[in-house]
Amino acid sequence: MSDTILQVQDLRINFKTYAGIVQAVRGVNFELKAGETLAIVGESGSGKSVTSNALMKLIPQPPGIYESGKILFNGRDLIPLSDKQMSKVRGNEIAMIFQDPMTSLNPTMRIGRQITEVILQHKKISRSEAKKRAIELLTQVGIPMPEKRYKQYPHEFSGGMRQRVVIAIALAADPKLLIADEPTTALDVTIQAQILELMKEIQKTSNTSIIFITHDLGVVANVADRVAVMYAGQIVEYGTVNEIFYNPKHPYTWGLLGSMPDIDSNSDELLRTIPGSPPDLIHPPKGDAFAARNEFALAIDYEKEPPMFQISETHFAKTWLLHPDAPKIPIPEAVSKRIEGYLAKEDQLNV
Amino acid sequence: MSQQQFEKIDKEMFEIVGGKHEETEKLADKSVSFWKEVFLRFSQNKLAIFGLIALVIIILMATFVPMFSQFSYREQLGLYNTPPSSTHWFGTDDLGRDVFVRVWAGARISLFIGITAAVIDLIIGVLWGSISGLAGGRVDNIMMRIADVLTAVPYLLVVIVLLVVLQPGLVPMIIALSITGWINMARIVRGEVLSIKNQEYVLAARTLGANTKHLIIKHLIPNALGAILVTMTLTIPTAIFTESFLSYLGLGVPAPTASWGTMASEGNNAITNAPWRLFFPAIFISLTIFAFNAVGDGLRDALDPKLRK
Amino acid sequence: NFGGETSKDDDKGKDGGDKAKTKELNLVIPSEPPSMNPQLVTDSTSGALITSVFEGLTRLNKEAKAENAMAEDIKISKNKLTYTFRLRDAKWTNGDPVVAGDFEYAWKFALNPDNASEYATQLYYVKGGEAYNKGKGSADDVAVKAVDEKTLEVTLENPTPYFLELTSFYTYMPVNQKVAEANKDWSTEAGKDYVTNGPFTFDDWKHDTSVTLKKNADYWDAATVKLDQVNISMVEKEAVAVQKFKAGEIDYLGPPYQNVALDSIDEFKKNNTLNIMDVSSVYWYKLNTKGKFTKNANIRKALTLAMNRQDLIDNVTKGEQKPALGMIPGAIAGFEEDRGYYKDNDMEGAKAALEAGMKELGIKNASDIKIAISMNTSEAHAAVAQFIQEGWHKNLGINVTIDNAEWQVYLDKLSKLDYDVGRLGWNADYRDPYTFLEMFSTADNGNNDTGWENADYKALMKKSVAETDYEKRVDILKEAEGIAMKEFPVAPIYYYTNLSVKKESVKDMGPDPIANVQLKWVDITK
Amino acid sequence: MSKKLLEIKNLTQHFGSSNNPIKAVDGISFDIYEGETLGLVGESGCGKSTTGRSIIRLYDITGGEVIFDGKDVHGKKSAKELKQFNREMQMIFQDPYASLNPRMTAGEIISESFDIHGLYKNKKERREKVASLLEAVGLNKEHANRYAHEFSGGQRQRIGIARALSLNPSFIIADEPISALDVSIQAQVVNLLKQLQKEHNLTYLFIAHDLSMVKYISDRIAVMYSGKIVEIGLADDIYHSPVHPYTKSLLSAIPLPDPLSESRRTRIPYVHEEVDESASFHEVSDKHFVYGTVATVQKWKDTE
Amino acid sequence: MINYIVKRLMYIVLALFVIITATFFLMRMAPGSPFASERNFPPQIEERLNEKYGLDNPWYIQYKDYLIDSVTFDFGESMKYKSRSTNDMILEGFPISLTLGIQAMLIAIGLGILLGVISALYHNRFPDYLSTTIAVLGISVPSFILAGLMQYLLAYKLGLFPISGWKGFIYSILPALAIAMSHMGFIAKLTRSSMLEQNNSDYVKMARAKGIGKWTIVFRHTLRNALLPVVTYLGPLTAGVVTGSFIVEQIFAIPGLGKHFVQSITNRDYTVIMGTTVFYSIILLFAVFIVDILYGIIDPRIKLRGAKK
Ligand SMILES: Nc1ncnc2c1ncn2[C@@H]1O[C@H](COP(=O)(O)OP(=O)(O)OP(=O)(O)O)[C@@H](O)[C@H]1O
Ligand SMILES: Nc1ncnc2c1ncn2[C@@H]1O[C@H](COP(=O)(O)OP(=O)(O)OP(=O)(O)O)[C@@H](O)[C@H]1O
Ligand SMILES: [Mg+2]
Ligand SMILES: [Mg+2]
Repeated sequence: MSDTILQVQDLRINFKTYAGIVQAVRGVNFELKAGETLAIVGESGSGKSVTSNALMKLIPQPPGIYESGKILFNGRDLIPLSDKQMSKVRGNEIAMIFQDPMTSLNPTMRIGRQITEVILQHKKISRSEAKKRAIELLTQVGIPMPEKRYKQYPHEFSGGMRQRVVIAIALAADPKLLIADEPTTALDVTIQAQILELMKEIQKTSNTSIIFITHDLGVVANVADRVAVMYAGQIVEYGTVNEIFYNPKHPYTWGLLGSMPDIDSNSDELLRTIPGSPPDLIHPPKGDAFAARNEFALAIDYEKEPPMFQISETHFAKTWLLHPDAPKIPIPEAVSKRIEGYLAKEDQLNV
Repeated sequence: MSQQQFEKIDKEMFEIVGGKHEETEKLADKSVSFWKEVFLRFSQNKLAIFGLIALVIIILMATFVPMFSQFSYREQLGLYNTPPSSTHWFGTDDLGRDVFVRVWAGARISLFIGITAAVIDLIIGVLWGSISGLAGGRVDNIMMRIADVLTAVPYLLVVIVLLVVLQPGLVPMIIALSITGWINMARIVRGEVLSIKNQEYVLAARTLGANTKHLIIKHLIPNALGAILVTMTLTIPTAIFTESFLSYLGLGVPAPTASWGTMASEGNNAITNAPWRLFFPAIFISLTIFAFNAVGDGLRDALDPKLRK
Repeated sequence: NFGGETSKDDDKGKDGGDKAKTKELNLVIPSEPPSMNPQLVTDSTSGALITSVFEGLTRLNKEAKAENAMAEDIKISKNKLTYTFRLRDAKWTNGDPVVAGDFEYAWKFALNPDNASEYATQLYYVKGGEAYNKGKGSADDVAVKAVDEKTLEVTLENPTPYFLELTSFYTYMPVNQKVAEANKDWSTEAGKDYVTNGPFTFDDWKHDTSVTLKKNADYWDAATVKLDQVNISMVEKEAVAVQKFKAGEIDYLGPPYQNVALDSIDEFKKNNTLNIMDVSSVYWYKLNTKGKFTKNANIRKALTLAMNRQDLIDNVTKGEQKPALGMIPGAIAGFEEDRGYYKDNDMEGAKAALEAGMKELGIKNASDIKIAISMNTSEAHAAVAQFIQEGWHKNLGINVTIDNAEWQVYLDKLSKLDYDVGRLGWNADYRDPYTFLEMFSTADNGNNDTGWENADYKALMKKSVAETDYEKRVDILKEAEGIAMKEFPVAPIYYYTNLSVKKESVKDMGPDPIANVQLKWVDITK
Repeated sequence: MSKKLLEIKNLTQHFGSSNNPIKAVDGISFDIYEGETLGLVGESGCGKSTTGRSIIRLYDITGGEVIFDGKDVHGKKSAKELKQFNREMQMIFQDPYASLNPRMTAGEIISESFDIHGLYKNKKERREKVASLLEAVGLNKEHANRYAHEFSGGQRQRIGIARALSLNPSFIIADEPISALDVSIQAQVVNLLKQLQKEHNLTYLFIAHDLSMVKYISDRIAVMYSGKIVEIGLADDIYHSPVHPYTKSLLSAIPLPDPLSESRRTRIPYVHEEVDESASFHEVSDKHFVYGTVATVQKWKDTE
Repeated sequence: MINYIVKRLMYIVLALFVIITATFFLMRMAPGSPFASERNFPPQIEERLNEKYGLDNPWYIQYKDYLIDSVTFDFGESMKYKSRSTNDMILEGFPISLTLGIQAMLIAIGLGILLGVISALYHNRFPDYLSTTIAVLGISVPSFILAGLMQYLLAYKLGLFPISGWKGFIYSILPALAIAMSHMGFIAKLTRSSMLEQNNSDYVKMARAKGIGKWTIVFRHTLRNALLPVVTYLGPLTAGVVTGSFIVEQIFAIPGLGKHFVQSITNRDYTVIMGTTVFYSIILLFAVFIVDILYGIIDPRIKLRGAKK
């Protein structure tokens, strides 16, 4: 659990559109160690999917442009690789689970074939062996009667089963890195839980690293070792899962944690929201992109982009509030109360 | 925290001023509207622009050449089958008429026929296809079988009977072209509609109480426009060639009026002794159709919402 | 499925090896022969084939004169009504002798109304023929009788000077009674039941594809027949036939073996290979004497005069046709000289006639006159029509439109007098001027189509039938022609020519004076 | 208790051939009272959307009855009655991207119903109405001229809501209106729905996966499994004293934004037990019904 | 499924009935008779002819006869080609047209799809422009011009192919090309359009993420899905092509079925008109039917939709 498998350095990705250049990812840095799970959360449109697609070099060019940055996978930079070279990496070393199981599977190809396809592509084994492996995978992801299911088409599967097939495909070639882009959004919680358990188990057995993108903070809490919070194309807070959930520093993270209802929330109160809408990435605002929606915005937020402040060895946040000269703002009550609640429950259990 | 180096920043800068979130809801100054984007996309497609320019030139030539030329399209000059020269740019034909003028006089007929037929086919075909696709079930089955029947009944026979009823000319020609021309369009539109009609925005409109007409006009047609355009650009050549066939049968514009289709089919027999009589009408037919296609493709791409962003 | 066996001799490369000994002729015809039954044939393509494989009592020689063929000897009665033919010893291809009964059977077959032969009229000259065919008489009353195996006796309705020529015509050819009665579909396929008695056998018939004729070794005059085999394929497009000719795939091009395409005439003229021959056919515009404007004889005259026929021929039809200044072609004996009814391209005369006509009709402005030229759909006719249209429009100032229709529709229009000016061609069935004039004798003659009738004309036509002396008949008919050419029910345009090209090596294939091409005479030299 | 607005009796919706049907909805019955929110949760593919769509007549139902405001929804109707019905009942769709026609502006989308129902023919009046609807959902009137693709997901969903509101309905079916949105936007949308409910006394059928959201917004909750409603009751009852094992399994799987407790979570797996013909609803406590046979319900209650 | 097939067969029978009826009445309305000629023969003979072919009966008897003929597939003898049976004419011509048609379809589909795929893969880049140009040329040069040109240049001038006839494979190349080109163009355009749509779909992205090469994705994944609209178009097209092209068969003197469709009408050869029309209709109706079934095979989801209701 120590060697770094992935290093992303100053990744910038733009899209050329008729309205102008969309700066979808604006200087993203992070690292991932073997066997570790990084969760990326953030506003929709904040560049989560673009970042993850970029790791696989799946950004369509045009209109996408790899403006700058490095993606070091096992020390090798992926950006200059050709499509041919990349196809040896894709599916084999880095695999991806897409958001929408309904459309990610080819509707006119049998499930089995869609799985064996990736095995045959990367492993030198016979068809029958590939089939054996595929059925094994189907069993592994918990699909009953895999022999029968092997011959069926995607539309004969329920959403949850389809999502599991997509996961089976991603796992088929034993990748070192698994990127999961909102893999459970369309699923109900029981199936979601099954899938999360499955992913964790696989991670344990084959020491796979996972990048997990989701909106659901509950899921993040469940799977992540580390969390990156993205806003407007940048990582605004980065830390271990406990640091982010129990000691959040960025006002956007506060907003996120605050807007979730709780099983115990009072139905008569309105939920807390982050007011306003995300910035236009064609003309990103000067200074802190979040400033306009931040009730604690400082004057400097409108002038100058904040640097990444380091809070602990593993915890970073990109907000001027962490500047020594800035006023000390406590975590807003709604969030802190909830954290206290959790921690209190924890203490009780520990006693 | 201490290991980080900060440049000097004014203390005042660290005053809390709060958010200005109302402003984020405001419009970005330059919001690109759908149609503007379509236009931008279209104008960046070189082929499409080329097509548009070619079409404009052809239409201008068709309008003005016959008006200002020193020859008329029917005048027999006594120079039979002479090759292109400085006085007769495209040569003369078997009756000693100037091919250049005839090509542009023919352009009028052919363009008119092509475009009118395309528009009529468009209207019938799109309506037929979308009603059939939208209604589904038995209505669909019956409407499509009607299309099959019209394809199967011998067209030539229909035209012959039409000739009995109608005097030759442009109008009967258009009628004849419209009898079967739309079927292809209807089939293709139906296919599109079948997939569009289950889109959520169509369902949404239905929950609002939208009737068939509303659905077709507001939702189905705009979203099937790409396929419609492609098919329409293919209707035009079909119409131009069917025109020559119908004229040959006596339903079209009577001689000596020229059209590209009739000139080309007559020229086809003179391929050895007067190739220019085939070459010029044929090249302009191809060019026009190419131009229509380029424009159609350009529009198709520009209108495709999936290709956008 | 590629129709023919590939192993079979190709059309090309007939110069090679053993082919040099067998003489093969390659030809094309424009379409599938609609019928190969001599009594049912109506078209010239089938007719040409029939004439090659069958033989009648007589056969036309190279000068188109009837010569004895199946008949060895012919006796004609004094009153020129009874013909007695003695048959020579000839065999059918199945070995049966050709007997007089075969003729009687064939002729009566044609006349039998049940068989609905469209050319049965050709046999109306035989006494009782018309009555039987029209259902008013019986077969036994038809005056054709096989007196014995070798003697055929025929009695005619009227003395018919050209009867012997008629007996060479395909409707008069015999068929093998035994075979035909045994298999009524004997003529639908080549093969064992297609029994012939002519210079060639009908060896192979691939429908819509080709026909092969082989020399008939048992033919009585086999010594004269030089060709061993004739391969005839069906090519509908004239332009394609020309290409095949130029590529050497076929040896002869010209009716009835396809036409020399208009657009290639210049080229063949230039290299002097085009054979041009006058034939007894005329291309004319019928004028509807009941039409809104064309009912006026002066208008009709104006239209007839205001045509530049020579220009038309030189530049549009190109086949060195002769401007028609009368109704009867120069190829008919006695009509070689111009009769002087009007001049070609006589604009002065035309304008004067137009003036007169307008006065009679009470029309002020020439442009008020609207005339439609009707024709059946064809590029060649359209070219002629456009030429004349422009001429009338330019010189007479009248409004002329062209109205083309499909053949069937067009014929319908003509017979319903639903037209102003309509084109038609007419060729002689037999070499006699009567054939060009007869149709105008009454308005309801099925071939008249103009509504024109003239008592004097009618009387002259009657008179001519009774006259047996050719010279005298010519005079009578000229007089009749003169009457018609004052009132112009038709505007003659040109007399056809027969255009053909052939390979150097092909001999004696030139059409005879009535434009028949008989394969019997043809030879190939190396 | 307020009056029943919607009564669903033994609603059945089958797809596919009649001899081997897909039983998307397999005989469900429930009522919705005026002014309340009924949450509908369940496994994906269990027939939630189908239920919603059958209620609003997007499908011709296979069997059963849907009675809205005392009238049979699926009965024969004149065009006028139909329109009246459409004005009363509306739907918000799951996918904010797919449910807006990409070739229409927000204004056109919202005013589409006016064209259909011939309302607000006056241009100015119409513009004002559109503006007020936009404002009601937290957008402003400048947005009317933008095309769908120019909005963010949350904004799009708000347009969908404005469209549903444009006819002043009394009942709205919200089919997973928030699934595709991020947390803060989810909150915006849910707040908006609550607020509108208060202002207009709306009744909702709220379909969702996210149980904390459902709990938050609903008065009562129905749990669906494989085409059947297996448990229905007041939100608190369902959450705090679930009876049906599927409900229990569902509740045990809700992830919390609390890493420490998540690391200890134990999920109760659900094994489907076939119930026989005698299965029916049993009231286990006030307004709390569970579907099963007498024996099974008793067994479930005992294991509680 | 069986239910569906039975239902469709009933519609086919119904459609056939309508086609026969319409053709019958059109035939009767068209002026001219099968026996018309320049030279009139006595009315008695015409009566006889009419009697022989049953044309003297009142229209309803004739109509009934045609219906019976069609049911029993016995159309009787041609009125123009004496004593040849209509069935024989069809049976002799059809295998030839079929051979040629299949060849042409193979070329059209193969090349068309290839061009379409290239266009879509290199969208708005040079290969796209090139294949679009080829496709549009195919569409805009009608088969009669193309056939004439190829015959003149490739066969006559260069001697690479025989000029005309039907004696072996080599004879079929040029005509097959001439028939194929315009269909190829249309198929290419349809393929391009639907491939573009597929290329933006998620499963293509997924396939790329699996590390599968561009072309493999095309042939294994996208093509099949993109072919649906093409298949719609292919149904009626195949029916048309395998029953022969009049113009191309005429130019290359091929004894196919195509000319009977036209000549029977110009000759008013009633029996052949009816025979060919019924024959073509059956092929067309079944082709459309097969396409609908194929749809379900190509796209397994469609069974659900087709069976609905
Ligand atoms: N092909 C493209 N062309 C232009 N802009 C694009 C393209 N793809 C993404 N973008 C823009 O990049 C930005 C980031 O998008 P991205 O899909 O990464 O968001 P996300 O964080 O994944 O959001 P969500 O949670 O909604 O999936 C968005 O503003 C989007 O509009
Ligand atoms: N039009 C249709 N034709 C055939 N089957 C259908 C159709 N619509 C839905 N189904 C089937 O009916 C079942 C219920 O579908 P439904 O969409 O109602 O589920 P859901 O509960 O809304 O699921 P999700 O939470 O994934 O949206 C599914 O098995 C689905 O495959
Ligand atoms: Mg995303
Ligand atoms: Mg749903």
